[in-house]
Amino acid sequence: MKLYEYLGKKLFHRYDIPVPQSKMAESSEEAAEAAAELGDVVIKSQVLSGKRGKAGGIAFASNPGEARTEAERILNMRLNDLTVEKLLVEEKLQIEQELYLALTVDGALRCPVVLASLDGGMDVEEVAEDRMIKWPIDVSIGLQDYMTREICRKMGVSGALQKEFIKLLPKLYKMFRELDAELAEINPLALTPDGLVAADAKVTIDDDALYRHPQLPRVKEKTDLELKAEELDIAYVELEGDIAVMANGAGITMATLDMVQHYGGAAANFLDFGGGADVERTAQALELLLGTNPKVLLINIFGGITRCDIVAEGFVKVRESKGIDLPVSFRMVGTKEAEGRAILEKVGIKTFNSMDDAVRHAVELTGAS
Amino acid sequence: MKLYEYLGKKLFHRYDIPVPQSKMAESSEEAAEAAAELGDVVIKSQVLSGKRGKAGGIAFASNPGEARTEAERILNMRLNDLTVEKLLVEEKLQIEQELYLALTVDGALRCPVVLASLDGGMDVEEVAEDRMIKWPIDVSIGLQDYMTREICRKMGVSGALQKEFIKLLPKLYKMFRELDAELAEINPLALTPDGLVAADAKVTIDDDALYRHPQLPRVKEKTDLELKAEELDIAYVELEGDIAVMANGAGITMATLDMVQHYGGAAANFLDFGGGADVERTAQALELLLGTNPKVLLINIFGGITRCDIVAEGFVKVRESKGIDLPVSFRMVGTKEAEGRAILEKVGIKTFNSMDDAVRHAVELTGAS
Amino acid sequence: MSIFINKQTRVLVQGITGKQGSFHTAQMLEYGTNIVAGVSPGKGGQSVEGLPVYDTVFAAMEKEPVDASILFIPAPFAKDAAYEALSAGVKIIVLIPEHIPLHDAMDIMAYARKQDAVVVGPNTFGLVSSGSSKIGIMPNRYFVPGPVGIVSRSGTLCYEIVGHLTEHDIGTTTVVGLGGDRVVGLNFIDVLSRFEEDPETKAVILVGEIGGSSEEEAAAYISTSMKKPVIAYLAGRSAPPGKRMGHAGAIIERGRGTFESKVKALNAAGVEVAGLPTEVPALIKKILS
Amino acid sequence: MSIFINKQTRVLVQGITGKQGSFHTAQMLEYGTNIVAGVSPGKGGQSVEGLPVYDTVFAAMEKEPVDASILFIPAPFAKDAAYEALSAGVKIIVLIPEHIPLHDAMDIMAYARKQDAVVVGPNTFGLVSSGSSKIGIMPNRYFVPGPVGIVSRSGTLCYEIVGHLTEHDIGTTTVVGLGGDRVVGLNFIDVLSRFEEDPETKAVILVGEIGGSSEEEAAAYISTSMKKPVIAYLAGRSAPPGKRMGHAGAIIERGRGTFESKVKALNAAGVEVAGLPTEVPALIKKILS
Repeated sequence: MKLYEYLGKKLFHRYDIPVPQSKMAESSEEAAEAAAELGDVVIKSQVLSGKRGKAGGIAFASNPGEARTEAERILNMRLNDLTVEKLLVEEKLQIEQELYLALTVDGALRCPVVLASLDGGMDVEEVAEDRMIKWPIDVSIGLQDYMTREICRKMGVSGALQKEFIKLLPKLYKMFRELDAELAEINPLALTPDGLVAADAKVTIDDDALYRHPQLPRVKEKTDLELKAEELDIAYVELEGDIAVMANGAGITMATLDMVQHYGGAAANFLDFGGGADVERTAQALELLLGTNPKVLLINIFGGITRCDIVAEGFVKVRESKGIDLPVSFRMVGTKEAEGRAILEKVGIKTFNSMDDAVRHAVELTGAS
Repeated sequence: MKLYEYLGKKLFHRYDIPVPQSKMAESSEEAAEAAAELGDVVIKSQVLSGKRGKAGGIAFASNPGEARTEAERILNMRLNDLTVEKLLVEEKLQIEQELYLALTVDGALRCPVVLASLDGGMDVEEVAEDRMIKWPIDVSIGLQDYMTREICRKMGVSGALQKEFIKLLPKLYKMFRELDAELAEINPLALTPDGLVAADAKVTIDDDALYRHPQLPRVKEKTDLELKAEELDIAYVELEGDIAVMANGAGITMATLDMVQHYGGAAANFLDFGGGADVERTAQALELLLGTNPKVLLINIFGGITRCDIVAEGFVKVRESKGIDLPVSFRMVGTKEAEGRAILEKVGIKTFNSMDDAVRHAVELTGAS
Repeated sequence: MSIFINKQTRVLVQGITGKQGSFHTAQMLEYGTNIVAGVSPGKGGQSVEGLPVYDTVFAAMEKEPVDASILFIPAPFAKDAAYEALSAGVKIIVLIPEHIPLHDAMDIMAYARKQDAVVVGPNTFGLVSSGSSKIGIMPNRYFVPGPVGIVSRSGTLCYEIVGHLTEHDIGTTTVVGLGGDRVVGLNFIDVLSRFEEDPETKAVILVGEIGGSSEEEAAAYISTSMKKPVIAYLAGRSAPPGKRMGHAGAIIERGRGTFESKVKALNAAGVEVAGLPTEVPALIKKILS
Repeated sequence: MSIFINKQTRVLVQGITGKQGSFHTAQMLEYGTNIVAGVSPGKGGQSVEGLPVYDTVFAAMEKEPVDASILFIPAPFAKDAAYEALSAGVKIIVLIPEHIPLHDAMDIMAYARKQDAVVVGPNTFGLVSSGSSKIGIMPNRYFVPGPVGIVSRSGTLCYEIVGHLTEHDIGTTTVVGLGGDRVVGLNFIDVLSRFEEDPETKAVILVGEIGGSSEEEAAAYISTSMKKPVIAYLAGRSAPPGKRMGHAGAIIERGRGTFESKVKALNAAGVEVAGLPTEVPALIKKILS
């Protein structure tokens, strides 16, 4: 779960990481009031998309009038298909230098890593490799001061700025661990006359750990279908094509999409309804698919834990209750294959043995319709 | 630093470990008031000595009048040379079973250990070895539920009581680690109709870590000289004899005391003023010694980091400023030995080469005086 | 022959009394796995499929020392159960559950390294040494003995490929599912290096997907340290950037972990990449002949 | 020959610019210790006794890889410095400081075990392989080569005994100070087992004291696993129960760790216990002849 900048900064503040003075505004009037209180301000659209600056979603104002004008301009503007509804109005920092600091998870090393650079403000991938210091953390001892000293040495930082890092980094690590963050990024980390201040906040919380953080806000910036899928714990991604795909397993679903493309078709979605689905879950997954108004359904089942008969039953149930008459290409092998086929044949649906054949048939069906 | 029961229970409460309802009383009137509020109570003298019950320092009362009488009896009584100044007046628990639970440090294993037993109320050493479960904790992962389940299995505890332990033990471990405890003991741990309750609290905080716990109270139950020694960071223990001993190093000081005894003398104290003492520290250690009004001084210096000349200088300084005319037996070898001897010879004090000779001389001096 | 596990490997099932646990215990026994006991806190003394059930792993180990444990434990309790097995001295831990919190996975891996144990998963189908021992949830009938080692990031896709091999009468030595999560215990290299040393394994199939850099790292390892032939299949060629395709790692972020970079790295290491799962048997036959 | 360290052992001094650090660096160099560098955060680029000073252990290790590090670091910062050395790959850590918090010591020991490193101390005089390498703070002149290994819980008392040996022209192989704290990295057995394997060590002196049970454990080890002769001296015969005699462990609590129980255990293991430090040389001579 990605958090809005202002929510990330609230968490920073809770962990005693310096952030600018700020006010939230949902109207130009509130923005003007905030500016009256804070003086020179920066007005930042609160959407989860990056590159807000380039898209015009960030503005400066040196008096309430300017703040009102800019807020009016930004509120309700569209940024990457998202509508701006909230503004963060912040004191303008006196920035001497922009740095980069983040904690994230390194899958290859299987542990947290600190990322730190003197080249802040840029996207992490744009920073030259030798200018981005990476330091893995052994979770059995956690973040220790010697690590910060070492990171600073590699950055070429010493003296007062090193002391600032030694104060800051343990707090960021504590937050990262305690809140089950996947990412806690400060970019830019502003060096001001008062020390280091988090000028931005990109915090992502591990969805799988949200259950143990009831106090955290829940942020939703997804389509209705994606939200519905999340509720059902179904891996679902909307795509642009017209063949609705469902399969059991992330890898095989991807492979199915690849094959659709290979045979000249276009998938409407990625939908992995996982292993061991029951009738109910199968039906829910299917209903989700129908929401995209596809031309053709492509179902690819390789039964392991998943039982073919149960998937077939779920399919028939939805088909009858919803009166679906979409063309379907159904591949079904594995556990309880014969039983599943029998159920489908009863309603006049033939199944394929091979994934290849099923995908080719689905692509043909789009041409026919 | 040992904490009074009531302070230990305050910490338990802070870590959400159930403790009985209670009030502190420093007069019989306050005890009566507390009883009026709490009903059936137990009145417990707050001294650091164990075995308060056997010594009459604990009483039950079922009404304010009884509470007043018992409080009057207990207040100002002497328990193991300590005067009772404070009472803890607690609700009387409905105890179904008395258990034992503690966290301490196992020096041989170099890690924390849980001690748990169904035989509560007894001193830990009196519990049969196979009835006292010991479980070491790897600090790199901390206390995990599986450990508690395993401890419970070994005790023969399951069901609801196991659940109680799974709730309680992580809290005790958290406190033990966060507060740098050497010991956090609950004995008895009372099983009541409401679950487990800490009926007593024995908490010792590591003196070397007190600096990072400014919020903890400072408990002092020591003689003036011991307090003074603690301030000076000198290892000092009062004994019963008449030969004041100082040496540099705990082992050699012990060995000196052993030798005093071996030759028929009796040491007035243990005083290790450590390695690398300067003139000031030497003088402070000496002044401490003089406080016990000994008959003879025995000083045993084996100079390694410690410089003989500096010890000699410190000695001469105190001798002159305080006008000491006690007989002295001085052994001095090692770093700057010649210089040290010269300084002492100037004031008419001869030194010994061997510890044996010096100790024998000191014992002879006590006979002579 | 096989890697990691064989007919003698003594196996424990944690969470054996649950629906999944008992079902797959039966499946594994049917396959021939040497399961010796199960654990379910509070269920000690019961029996499942004729196997004794204990309250704790330590209790089980006192009676039935094991080499490996497979966990059918709900995600929130998986870390504790994994710690328990590691602490009790189990050297191979197979973590079936999905949705284990990322930080829990990191904790488990750190402790496993300390205990010098191998963790398979989480979010894996497990591993199987064909014809002798299956510690996982894959369908029994596809896993027949043969000369091919397989290591895969995904489950059903791996079955799909094994299914094609079976159709062509090509069997497997050991098949290892790394798991679909961002932090898993084994990477491709850990498994490839075992296959390299296994005399029965004549060729290896690597089943990868977009996201992360483990295929690229595997390619570097293959080119410097492997003599045995390797072929690959990669899922996610058609995936758009920025969209997570089910698996936590299967996402092209900031231009990293693309299909093209993986194919390029593997090709440079002499690894042919099959365009479709159906092409895999032909590639393997070419290599083995 | 010697145990743990020798002439080749490359040594780092952490806290080299401090008063104690620089003084003992000079002393160790004089003794012949192969010190290659020092570390003092913020003092990188300086030099002490002709040795380069680095800001961090990693910086030092890049230029001057070391086998051992000795720490002259104030107690509150000792854990961080020890972690740093362990994390950078140093395999022998000598922790001179006293007053290191007990929980910090436990943390250090857990991490050292993970990193497979030896920790000497805390609150130790260090260790010396006589005539070749001294990593510690003991006075140089008493430590001359010879056939006796010594392991001690206390410092000055150990010097006292070494002093008596020197008077009698008996030298030492290696002398190890375990440290006076409740949690220390080495116990008697760790050191005795090394002496048992060291061909140059002909006899061993164990210098113990009241409190704890490590002398009793050592006695059990000696009786079952040591062929070499061992004698002992124990401090604290006259100490009253319940009073901590300076060292954190040196206390008779609840009747445990008494002088008598230790002497009994050692005697049962065939270890003679000297009544006075002055008796040690005669006992050793008897054994060696």
